[in-house]
Amino acid sequence: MLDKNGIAKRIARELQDGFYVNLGIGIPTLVANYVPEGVNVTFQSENGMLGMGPFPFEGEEDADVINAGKQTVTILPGGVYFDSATSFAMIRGEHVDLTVLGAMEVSETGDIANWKIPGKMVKGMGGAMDLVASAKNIIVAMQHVNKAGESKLLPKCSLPLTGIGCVKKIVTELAVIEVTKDGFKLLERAPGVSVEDIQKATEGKLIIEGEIPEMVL
Amino acid sequence: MLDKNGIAKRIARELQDGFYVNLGIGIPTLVANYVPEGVNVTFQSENGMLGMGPFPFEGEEDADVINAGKQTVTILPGGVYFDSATSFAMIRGEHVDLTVLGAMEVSETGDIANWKIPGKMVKGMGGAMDLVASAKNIIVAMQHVNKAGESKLLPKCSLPLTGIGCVKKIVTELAVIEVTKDGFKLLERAPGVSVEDIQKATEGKLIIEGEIPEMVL
Amino acid sequence: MSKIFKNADEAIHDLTDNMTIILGGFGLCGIPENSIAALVKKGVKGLTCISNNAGVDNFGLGLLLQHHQIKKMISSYVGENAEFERQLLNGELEVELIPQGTLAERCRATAAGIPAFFTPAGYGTEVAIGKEVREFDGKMYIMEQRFHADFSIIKAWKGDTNGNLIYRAATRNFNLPMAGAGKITIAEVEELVPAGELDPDQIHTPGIFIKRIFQGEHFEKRIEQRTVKSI
Amino acid sequence: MSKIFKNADEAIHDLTDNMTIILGGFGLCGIPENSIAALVKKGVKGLTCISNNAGVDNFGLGLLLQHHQIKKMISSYVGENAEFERQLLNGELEVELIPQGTLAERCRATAAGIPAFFTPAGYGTEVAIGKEVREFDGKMYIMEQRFHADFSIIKAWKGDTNGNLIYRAATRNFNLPMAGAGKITIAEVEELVPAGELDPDQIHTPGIFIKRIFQGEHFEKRIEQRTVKSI
Repeated sequence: MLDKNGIAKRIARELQDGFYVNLGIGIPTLVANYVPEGVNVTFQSENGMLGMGPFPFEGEEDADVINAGKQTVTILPGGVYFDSATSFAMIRGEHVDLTVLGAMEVSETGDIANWKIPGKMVKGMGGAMDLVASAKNIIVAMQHVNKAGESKLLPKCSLPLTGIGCVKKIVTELAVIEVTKDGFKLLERAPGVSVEDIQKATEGKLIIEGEIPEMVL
Repeated sequence: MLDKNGIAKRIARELQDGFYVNLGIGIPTLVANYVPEGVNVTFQSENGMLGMGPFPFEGEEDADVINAGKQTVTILPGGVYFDSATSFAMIRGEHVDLTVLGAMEVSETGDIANWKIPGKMVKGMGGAMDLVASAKNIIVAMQHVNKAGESKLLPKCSLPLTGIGCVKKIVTELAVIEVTKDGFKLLERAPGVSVEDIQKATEGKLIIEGEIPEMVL
Repeated sequence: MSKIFKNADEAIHDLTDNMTIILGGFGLCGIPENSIAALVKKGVKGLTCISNNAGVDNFGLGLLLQHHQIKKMISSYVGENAEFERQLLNGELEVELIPQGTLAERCRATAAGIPAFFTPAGYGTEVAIGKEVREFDGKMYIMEQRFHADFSIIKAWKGDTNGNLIYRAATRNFNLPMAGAGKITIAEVEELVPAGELDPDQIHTPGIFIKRIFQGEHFEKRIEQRTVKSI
Repeated sequence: MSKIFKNADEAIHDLTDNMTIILGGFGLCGIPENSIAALVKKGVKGLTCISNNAGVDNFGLGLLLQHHQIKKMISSYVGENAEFERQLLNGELEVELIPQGTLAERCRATAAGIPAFFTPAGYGTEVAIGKEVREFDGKMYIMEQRFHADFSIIKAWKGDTNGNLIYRAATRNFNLPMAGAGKITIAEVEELVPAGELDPDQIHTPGIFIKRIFQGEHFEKRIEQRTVKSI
């Protein structure tokens, strides 16, 4: 079973040299810590930055240099600032190669729900709807089950949707799963996790073909 | 009767302090030479410049600094360069206060034809269709009759249209005419020109109300 | 005709109750602080505010919320704001949430004379309800329309007396696409310089989009999430 | 993965017959001279070229016309070009004329993932024939769609190894909205510098839109209408 950093580490292996990547808040943010050696990726922050770097040292924070999570960050050499319309032109125009974001639920047809729980205060979708509707390649980073122990991989989402038919891959503490036209296809098991464990935690249709390898991190 | 410079001079009296102005090729270009004292206007060139200045001195031409007529020009202090999409955002978004352009024909409902003569090689509409469809305030600068002696102020344009119902005012060598919902309304006579001369040269409905004053240049 | 105003109070002198205003910034980054303070001081009420976020409890648009000056917020993310939540749950405040990219593009479209455009964002979700849907090249899109706003109030780093603007770092965000999106666009700048001092190649927003400009008296530039790394 | 190519020949190595290409510049100002020369040398034929103008008889896109490499031109103004006129009248060349602002906005829309938008330009004219017409706020608009192009070839002043671009003066024109409008966008620059040398606040086109970049060997920068004033 993976911890949050393990999930991030596994997702980082999906990074390819030259990729432009948008990381959502939460586990996705941690992916930046595990970029494989020799792989050069550029992080986009949808508030208007390409080439987002690490947090600044104390005393070097600049109120004008924040990321989409409103955190103080830095910009790397070769980075660039731009406006929000241009930022979403990059996203909508499919110039961003990979989007990693969290989710409350994913359906076996690739629908995603991650912005609203009926009855609870809604904070808003931010850029998530644009990101999921546009990205060629979307990986969801999340826990396999919610705090109540219910599966988050469902036949159909029960929560209000963020986007439909868009999620390509899911990485959880238990497994790597591909969203295919036939349902969730199990690709890899987390270390120490059995196929049965994964099956039990997956409410949507899980396709298990042949031997399922354990993840390499 | 006015010469080309006279037409330009009369149009220049329409300029108001703070106006952003787009001048078409031909007579309209001459308007820049007659900006009234105390009136500050900014010229937009739709290829990407605000604050267009005069032609450069010989030897100071810069191939990267041209106007929409592809002529070498200069930029004034406080001017700015931008791209073509931003340029037409200015035009379409009605941020340009006044457009002055030439025409082959204008109809009494304000339609304009100035880009195409059937049977002749067509060079293209350039930015004219965007300009006429967008500008709050369009003045046409042209000769009252064509080379064949036919009126260019018609009940209906015979040539392919550039835009419909958009021309607000026409300044010719003979007259200043406003386009109203009832037709061409004669506002002013050129020096030495009679109302009868203007009536004779105008095929569209000409509204003559009261005494028609002579232009002040 | 000068675009220069002495301060925020004068720049917003004719901004009145029940108007629709667009405000720049992302979170607290690049917000028109001085204008917001002037709106609080002026006490205009019943405002419809179009802004990516709603500020925090005691800064940014949160100040207008505190004083019950906002009737409706149109945002992509209203964040953590207790007073906002209280007013919303009490029915004192209307909220319309729209995807961030759609918000940016609608602002740009408004300024650019584009009445409507198609975007994939929100297709198949509640955002698409009541909107026209259409397929292009095998993908589904929804039609979004421009805004209609009385004022757009933005913030830049440097501005000149012609209204030309340069933004600094990530403050460009919504300020740039909002320039020209209100009937009147007001820019507050950290430094106002004479026309001619800015390089014409380096100006982000041409002055034609800006009707009023003033130099802000003070910029607090509060940080919402101060995050640092250890040495 | 490096975006840097040695020269124009290598940057266009996989550009083949019958492709649709978008080319930057206004008149002869800011055109990708080196790429055009490489296209002539390579001899690709049957091209559909989307560019504001068609060059002059012996420069710019006029060179491709001379060699009968263009099947169709999509432009706003084809200007004075005798060979163009000859081919057009002979039926050797197709031409589609579209309003300049519509051309710019369609390029921008293509790069920005906007499949269609409404514009007033051309309403009531032959440009509107076959297009959807709609009223917004009492004014009539026509719907225009994005392009589908294999390559976009643009020219900038400075570029860095990440593909970030800065244009000089009025050469920004169509080059900026065309960045990212082709499946592959190639930028030729007068000076290629290492990433980090350009100020992140002053970059006009972020490198994400650019797939290939090279430093041009020679820029003639021919002037179409040399106009001077006397002292």
